[in-house]
Amino acid sequence: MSTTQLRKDVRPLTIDNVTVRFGALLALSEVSFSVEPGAVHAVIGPNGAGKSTMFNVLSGVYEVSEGEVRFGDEVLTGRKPHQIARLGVARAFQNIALSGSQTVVQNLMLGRHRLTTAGFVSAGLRLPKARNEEKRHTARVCEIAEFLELGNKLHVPVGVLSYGDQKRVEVARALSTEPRLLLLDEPVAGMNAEETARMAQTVLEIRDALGITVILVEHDMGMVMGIADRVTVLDFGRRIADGTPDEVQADPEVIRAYLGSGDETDPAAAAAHGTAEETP
Amino acid sequence: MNQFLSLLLNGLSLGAIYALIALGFVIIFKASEVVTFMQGSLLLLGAYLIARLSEPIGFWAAAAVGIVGTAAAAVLVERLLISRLRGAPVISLAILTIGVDLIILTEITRRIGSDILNVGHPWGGDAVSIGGVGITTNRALAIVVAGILIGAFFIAFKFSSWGIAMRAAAEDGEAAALMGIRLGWVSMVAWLVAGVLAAVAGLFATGSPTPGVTPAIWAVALAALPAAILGGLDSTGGALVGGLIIGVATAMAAGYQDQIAFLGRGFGEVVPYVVMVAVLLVRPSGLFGTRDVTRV
Amino acid sequence: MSDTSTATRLVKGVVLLALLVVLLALPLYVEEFWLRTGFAVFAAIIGAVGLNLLVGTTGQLSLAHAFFLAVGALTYVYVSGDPGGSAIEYGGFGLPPIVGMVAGVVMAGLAGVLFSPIAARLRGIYLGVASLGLVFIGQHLLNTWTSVSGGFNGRLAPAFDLFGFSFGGNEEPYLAVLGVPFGQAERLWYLGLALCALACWFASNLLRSRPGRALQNVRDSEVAASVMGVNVQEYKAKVFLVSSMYAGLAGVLYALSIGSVAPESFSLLLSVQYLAMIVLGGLGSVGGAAMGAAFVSALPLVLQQYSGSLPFIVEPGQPGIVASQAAAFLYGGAIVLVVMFEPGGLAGLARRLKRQPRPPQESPPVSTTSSAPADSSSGGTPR
Amino acid sequence: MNTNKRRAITLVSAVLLVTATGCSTKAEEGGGDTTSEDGVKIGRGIEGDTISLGSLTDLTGVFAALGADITNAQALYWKTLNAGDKICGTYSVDEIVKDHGYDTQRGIQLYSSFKEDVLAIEQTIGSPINTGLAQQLEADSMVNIPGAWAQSLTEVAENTVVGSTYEVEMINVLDYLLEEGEIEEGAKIGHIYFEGEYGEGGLAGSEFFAEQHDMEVVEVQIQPTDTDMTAQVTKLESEGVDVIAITVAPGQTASIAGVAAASGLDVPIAGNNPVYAPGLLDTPAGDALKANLYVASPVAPFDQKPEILKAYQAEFDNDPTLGVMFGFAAADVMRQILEKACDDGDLTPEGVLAAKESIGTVDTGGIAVPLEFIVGESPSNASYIFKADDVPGGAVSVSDLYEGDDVAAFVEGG
Repeated sequence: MSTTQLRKDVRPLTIDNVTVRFGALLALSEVSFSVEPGAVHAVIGPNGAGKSTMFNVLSGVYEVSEGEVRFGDEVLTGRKPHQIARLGVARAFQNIALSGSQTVVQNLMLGRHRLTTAGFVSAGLRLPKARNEEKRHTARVCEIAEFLELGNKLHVPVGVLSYGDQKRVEVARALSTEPRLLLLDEPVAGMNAEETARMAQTVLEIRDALGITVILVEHDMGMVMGIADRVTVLDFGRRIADGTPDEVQADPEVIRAYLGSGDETDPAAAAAHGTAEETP
Repeated sequence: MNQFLSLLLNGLSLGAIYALIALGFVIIFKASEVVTFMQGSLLLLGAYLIARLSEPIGFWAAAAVGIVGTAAAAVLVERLLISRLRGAPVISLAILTIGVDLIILTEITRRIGSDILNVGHPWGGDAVSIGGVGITTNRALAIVVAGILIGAFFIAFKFSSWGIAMRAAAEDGEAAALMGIRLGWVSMVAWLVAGVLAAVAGLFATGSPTPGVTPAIWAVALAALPAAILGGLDSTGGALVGGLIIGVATAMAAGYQDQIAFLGRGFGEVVPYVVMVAVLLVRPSGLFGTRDVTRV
Repeated sequence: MSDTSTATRLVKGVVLLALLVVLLALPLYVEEFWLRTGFAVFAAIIGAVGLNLLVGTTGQLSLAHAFFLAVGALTYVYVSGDPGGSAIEYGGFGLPPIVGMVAGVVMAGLAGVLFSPIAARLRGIYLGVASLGLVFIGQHLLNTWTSVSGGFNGRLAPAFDLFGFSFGGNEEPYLAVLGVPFGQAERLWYLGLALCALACWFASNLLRSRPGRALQNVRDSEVAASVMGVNVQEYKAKVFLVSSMYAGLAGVLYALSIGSVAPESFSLLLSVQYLAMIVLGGLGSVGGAAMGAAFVSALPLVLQQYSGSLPFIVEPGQPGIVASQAAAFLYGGAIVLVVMFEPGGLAGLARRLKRQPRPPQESPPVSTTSSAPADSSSGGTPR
Repeated sequence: MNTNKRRAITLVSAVLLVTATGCSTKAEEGGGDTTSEDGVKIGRGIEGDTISLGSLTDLTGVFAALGADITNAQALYWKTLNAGDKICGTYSVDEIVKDHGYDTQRGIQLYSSFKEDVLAIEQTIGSPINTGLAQQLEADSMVNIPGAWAQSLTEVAENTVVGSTYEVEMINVLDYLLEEGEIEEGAKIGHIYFEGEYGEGGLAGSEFFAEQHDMEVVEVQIQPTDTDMTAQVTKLESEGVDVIAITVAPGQTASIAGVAAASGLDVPIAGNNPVYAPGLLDTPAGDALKANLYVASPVAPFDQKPEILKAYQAEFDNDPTLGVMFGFAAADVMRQILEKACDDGDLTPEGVLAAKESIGTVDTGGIAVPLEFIVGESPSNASYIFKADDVPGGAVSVSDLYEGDDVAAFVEGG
């Protein structure tokens, strides 16, 4: 199964001393860790720990107050989201951010944006260049959809798909950008056990088939510990642990963070993540 | 100097009327995330009811009925239309209010026809002198009443359970709902208050020195929209400041037309928009509006 | 491509082709009034399709459309018109009308580009109201700048001609098809039809391709679009440009349709009418914009024409509801009903009649401007 | 799929073929002039013994008040005429009334909807619409009575302006005030005017008058939507004006009079034609209006023609403005032109145009000022001058037909 062959242009990701402030609120405080090329790397932590903020920093949505993120030699911090996307960093959103009225193929084709060039004029006039490009990339996108078991739903508007399918479209769209680094923001949140298992399998397959790095923010401990090569734990914006799943699970500070935060989480969120505190 | 003081006073009275309407915009926006374009027709409705009824039932009773009627109309719109569309795109809701506005405006215009309706103020066309500067009693009262109403609103906003609920809802609707705040109730009361404010604005916008109720007073609300925006669409204090700025700027531009003649005759009419665009260029969320942080 | 999509595409093609044939043959049968109304409708469709790209597809509320129409119309009359005027004198270059038409489109686009830095800074409703300002400021400008606009009453618009073939005025060369003399109204009909078809074709191509997908995702989630590599600011500016150019062309046709332009014609009301068109027709849909434009711009005229035989409408001068009021009630009411019950507009209705699956209303897009909380509990579940 | 496509193309071509070969109804249109039994040439707009007249009015837009009154009055006029003498003793008049709501595009469209069916137009409201129609009126030889009195309208041969131009009216009312001693040589005129031809025409009049009498004009421009005149009057007050000239709509008139009274600016207010409506007397500004407002008008106030007011009120229950008098006057002018054309034996559009040009001085029996239609000139130099008062119709004449001393000079100079 592990025929991992690393894509040649995949580089290590280094998060170096990153701090993010919103006014008086310290969302991330001097967080450092690094992600090895080709790893499945999970970032976990209780609600409000700063996981989503970290993803927003990685994809350029938030600016850092201090610190730096490097992808190989390229500095990601200070770039706009679309510039970071062009470097091969893709992201699947936790709250589904697809175009509900568009079909699966159309949503996936958005992922090809950085790889295609048709502009307003050539697209509007249906110039041969634009049509050929469209055809080529549609073919590739269909392959990706097939890979995520969406092959029979290509021309269905995303809005009518089941929640689980929509999450898969999210992942497929991120993959459609042919990324070197894939950020998955809670890919199994709200899924049942079977769907979760399928998604876990898919994540591993993605890494193995494409040879890219995957960073995962996830509440589902079972899944994280099952597939992650390495885990970084955040709490209140600080990095409290970093290591293999086994190391992290044994870390007393991690245990304290999880047990301590249990009754602080708001009831609705806790209900939705009943699995958050389970350790296998 | 006298001209300046007179224009200032006139501008403030106009600004007080704008502030009432702008406050309505802001309250509705905060409570139900709707940018309403129907304040103009609510204002017209209030003024129309008062003018039509003041002959048969007397001015004070007519004023009461007019205000209650307008508030009821606003609540009706909220209950029947807006409340059923929670979570719909902001643009759709804004366009919905344009549709409602069109219907009310057309009907009242049809009813008024070619007449100019007299509001029947007991103070009629009287004038008072404040510090040597003359102003019609109607406009002087507008400043006083608007001041009292806005003051009362701020107190209610700060201390009443509705005010607290509304601020919580504006902060984070979802969280507020989880804490047991009934968003529907908050929204309904907001529309009610906005209806009252619009009717009161209509009451004072139509009397002396303007001739009476014509469909044209609908346009008063159009000048209040930039007032709300430049103050910051989610800031109640901003509505007050914005209203006063627009009122004074408009009066000054009309009064000192010669000095700004290079901008073209009749520049006073576009002053609200020029001021608004200038403010937005520097502060995209208005003077006191909160910048929205992207959350993913 | 699946079989069903090929089949529906074929049906769609046949319907469109049949429609085109009917539209091509119509001048042989109907009277000048209807042809002129048709030309006005074509102009409105072009404008509405352009506005829909901006508002419906990209989610940028703009009330400034009347301003860009004015820029197009005024540029055309100034570039192609001759100096003239009695009470108020105005200038003009007197260049061939096709130059004026192109200039009108370009200038409107330019105006859009000039405004787009403001547009890019503002979000949602702030943009809507700021653009409202543009209408008022623009009208003031036109009224003041009388050497271009001819002042309050406006100025005459030069008739269109193309390489010696006149679309009005002298009606040369003389032309008759099957015994029907082709005068100004007939010729303008075809001009309008051709430009309108071209504009719709371009827009629907755009929507089905790379830039269109990017614009739709900008509407549904700005953040997601940018993370997918879309330069959001750039796309917003570009769609503003395209939308303004559409408005510019619509403005040129508007001038041709009236035969003159006056600043007053480009009021807030016109912007509101265009918004009504795209809402009624269906936000984001080219066909919908066309249907909405036909509905809104022809309704008052149709009601007026048949006011005698419609039971609820009285003849002008009688007490009751006259045609233009009835039209206002009808489209005000239609806006309310559409937003309440059929957010897809006429296009959505048509789709529903064809029994195609339609995304449920409460489904994603999750808008980033609404305050979606940052935990996953709300993912996918409607509020 | 290929067969499908081929089938579709065949179908469409078949439709195309049928359409093309099918005989077009439009091709048979003949038209052309004919001659009636009594030897009068007739053409467009006459069917049997009915003459159709068009009317492009505003019943739902900003000039709805004016439009409704004119339309009602004209309907009443033709109703009476049809029951009596008729035109030429033969023809009754049928109206095709279209409401454009002051929307220029709609107005132009509606013109094309009836231009093949009407002989002439008895009412077109809206300066931009009249401007936009100018070329078509010429092409169709369509005699037209605009509901406006701008100088530029007189330059189109088809237009039949019923009254003096705005310039002449303003000069007349100011001249009257000077003659009556209400103002003096060297006075300061404050002029509040609408943007557009109406306001600017009035302004040109007051400026000309000021030049002749060593006066100074302080000008303030406003827009029709602006109804609160406080800032404008405050400005005039601080300038110390001796008279306020106004070319505005009734709403602004009331505001101006009210604010002036409230701020103690007790000076005469001189306006021309559509500044006044009797309904203004019920507003708080009523007393101020009665005290200070003088209006020059192309038609007589109702106290000169009480029978018209009575007839109108028997038929309609609104508060009539002078639009009613104008409606009667315009209909009467149209009747006289049609009668002249009939006498000349040519009731075609061209014949009607020729009749309009050769008719000489038109006397409407004291409803409107005497008129003579010469292209490019004000049809009259005279105006009625009236004051607001609590009488039926809301106005009393203060002079007979009045022609200011400077008008002749203005007409020659302009």
